[in-house]
Amino acid sequence: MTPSLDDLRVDARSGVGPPSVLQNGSVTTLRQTWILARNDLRQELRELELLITSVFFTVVILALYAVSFAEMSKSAQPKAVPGMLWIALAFVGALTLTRVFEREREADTFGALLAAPVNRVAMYGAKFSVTLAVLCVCAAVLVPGLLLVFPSSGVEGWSALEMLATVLLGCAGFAAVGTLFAAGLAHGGGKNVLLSVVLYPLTTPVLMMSLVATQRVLQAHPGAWDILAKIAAVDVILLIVGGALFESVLVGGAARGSGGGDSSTGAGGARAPRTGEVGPDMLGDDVR
Amino acid sequence: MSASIIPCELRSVVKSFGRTAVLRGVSLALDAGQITGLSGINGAGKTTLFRILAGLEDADSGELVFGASGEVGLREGVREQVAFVTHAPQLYPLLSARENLQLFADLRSARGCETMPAREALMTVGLEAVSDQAVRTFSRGMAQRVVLARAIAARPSLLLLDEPFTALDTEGQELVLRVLLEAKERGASVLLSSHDLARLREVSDRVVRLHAGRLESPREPTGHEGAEGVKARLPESSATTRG
Amino acid sequence: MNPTIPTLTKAPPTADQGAAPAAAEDGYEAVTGLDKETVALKRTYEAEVEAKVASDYSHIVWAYGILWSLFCGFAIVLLVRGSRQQRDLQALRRELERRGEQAVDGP
Amino acid sequence: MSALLRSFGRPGVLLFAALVTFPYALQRVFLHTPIESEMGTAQKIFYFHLPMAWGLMLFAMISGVAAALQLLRRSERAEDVAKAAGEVCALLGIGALMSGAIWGDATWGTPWTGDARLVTTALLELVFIAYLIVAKFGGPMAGRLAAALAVFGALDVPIIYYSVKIWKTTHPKAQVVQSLPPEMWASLWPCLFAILACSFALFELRLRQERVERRLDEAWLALSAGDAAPAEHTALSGRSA
Repeated sequence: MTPSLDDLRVDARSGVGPPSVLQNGSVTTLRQTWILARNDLRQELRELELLITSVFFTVVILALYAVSFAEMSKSAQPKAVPGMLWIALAFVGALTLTRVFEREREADTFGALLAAPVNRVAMYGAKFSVTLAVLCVCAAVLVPGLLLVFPSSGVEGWSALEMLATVLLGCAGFAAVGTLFAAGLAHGGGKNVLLSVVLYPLTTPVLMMSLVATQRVLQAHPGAWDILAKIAAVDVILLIVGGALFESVLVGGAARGSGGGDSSTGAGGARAPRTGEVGPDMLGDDVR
Repeated sequence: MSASIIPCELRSVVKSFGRTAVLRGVSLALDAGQITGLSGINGAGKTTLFRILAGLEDADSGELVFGASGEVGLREGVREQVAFVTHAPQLYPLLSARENLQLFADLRSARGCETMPAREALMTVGLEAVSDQAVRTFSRGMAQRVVLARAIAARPSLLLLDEPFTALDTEGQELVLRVLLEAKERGASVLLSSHDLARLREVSDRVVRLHAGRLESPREPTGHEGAEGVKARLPESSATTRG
Repeated sequence: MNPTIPTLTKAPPTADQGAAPAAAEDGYEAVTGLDKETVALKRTYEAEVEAKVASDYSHIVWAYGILWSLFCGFAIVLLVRGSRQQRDLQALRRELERRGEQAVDGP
Repeated sequence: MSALLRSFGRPGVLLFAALVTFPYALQRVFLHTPIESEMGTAQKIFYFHLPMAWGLMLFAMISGVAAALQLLRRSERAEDVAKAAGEVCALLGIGALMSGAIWGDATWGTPWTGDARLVTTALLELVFIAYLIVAKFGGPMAGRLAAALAVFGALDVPIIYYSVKIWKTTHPKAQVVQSLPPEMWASLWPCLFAILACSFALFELRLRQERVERRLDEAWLALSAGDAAPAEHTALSGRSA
């Protein structure tokens, strides 16, 4: 009637076993992350839609700043400009995150990826990297633009390298939180408005730290690297938690570990079946 | 390389959204070399059942058991061997057909899974001529073929087809049937849903009906169930399309 | 830090500053008491303290009032939700009874 | 009395305890605690303000941990706990912020300063208001999204505090709360107890409702299952009789 399981194994899974290094989970995850990120970049290069909209939005904000704060005194600039930078990046970030996942939602390609043998952490990592890349491009427009419009915001001799690190680390923290929630909202058909509701309260701490770091960098303050290291630590925490929760938020209970089955935690596995008789008395003394 | 995930079994899977029950304890065993037809009216929960099987959604309770070893849940090792074709083509519109396929092939090869080359898979579905065109220029039917090619390329042990005939012309429908038979001969298990009960009976080894969240056997027994019948009638008979 | 209550800008003079020069010249002892300036200063003090205490009390009343009305508000929300659940439960009971009758009557 | 208490259950007992402690706490605060020299009588607000702020942190932690369990262990019990704690958290946060603003108005003449504690509390409160919003409007995955939000919210507590502190160093301002003399601490404890007892009572009531809601959903679901399979009608109604 049916072929034996051994036959099947050969038939269905023809080919030789993979090189042992590929079975290493983290290498696989990294490779898949790269493949997914490359896929996003390839699409982006076709139309540049994401980049054009995000950069244009950035320029608009910059122009608004220039118009609104043209009269700003020189002494106020060092305090105000870092704030402008991070507020702009927070807005552009929300826009970018929405768009990055909108693209997956349009043809439900997100579903195809979830059904494919792709590590969820790789999906998280890829979207995170793409968002971070777009944000960095926007920052590359914003930072010189702001310094041009508000020339007194920094002292002579601030370090561009430190600035780069600040922008990178700050945006990374923002994207680490944002990717998780944007993915959740995109996959669950949630309303995009909620992204801003979620994102800003949660990312304010990291943005505040980045703001302080930016101030210090622009003032050539010696404590800049100190705070940058702390932002990096926070980024790592946010990334780990974001990656760990990604599967649970998107598809439900995460299947941890390999092999065997802890039936209480498996995806598509089981919680205890709901038993309980139907009837008012089943509500017991919980009803007041 | 992991062991085959077939037979696959759903054990009293329950799924509800709020107070709307969708699946009320669905148990279904999918055996090797077997095509299972899934019928049911709109909203009967077919798509939810597919989504649970493909790991896109989790059940409220119940188990998914894969393979002889009885692995519970849809881990990546299991997903390697599952291919899911939905009625909406899940393709990146900006990318070409080949790139779409290549993406998934790359993702699989990162895990060390064998995948049919994109060109070959596209040839199977008759799209090699347009393989470098962006998918957004394709018609629904062509896109559906690309999705089929993606499913073929994975050489899945469990092939899930949710309304695969949608938007396909006669030739395309025959193509689906060829894919089904090929998978069956390979020893894979196929779960197939369609509104077209007659066709479902024609191609499937058995048909189950999802009604009000439960699986039932179809009301009237059909004359042409069983592997022999399917083989005899395909693919020529599939040319008679309905609707 | 910037209190709204008027503050004394100069230190209050001590009582003997005003009283001392008037003493003992014509055999009369000056009444030791408070000169007008001191009294006025004292009154200002008292008024200030009173204003501060009154303002503090009104703030306390507001704060405590808001705190406990928040708790009460939440309790009311809970009550409303509880009664909604009760209604839901009644509906469930009625539905079960209806079905029970149907089952007795036969489908 | 004890029968009455038992009929109310634990929340009833807690509420009763809070009700008894409150007058005691009040008389301690107003009659047996010296008036703070710098801030005057208005400092009495502090005795209920601080417990609320602490309660906010406590329930944020409870909600965050429960939400993590909800996500990782797929526990429905944890989900209920996270939800109830999230609501109480938002409530306590509003209380702490409003009483803080009133206190600030009385002592500093301004309801809001950029003080680290204030900003921390305000941010945490925003997180949990966002939690309630997502739980309500989040669509089919609302529960899981909100849970992730709570996890990040709880995780953010130290980060928020730290970030606000370093942010503050660029705008330095005087310390607000000095170390308290022991008699003030002594008056603080009954207040803390009253507030926490009340919060836990409300939390538990909310938790029960959450569970009842779940059971009601299940009962309706089972009932609608009865529609599908006529054979089960009698069984269902038989049980209810």
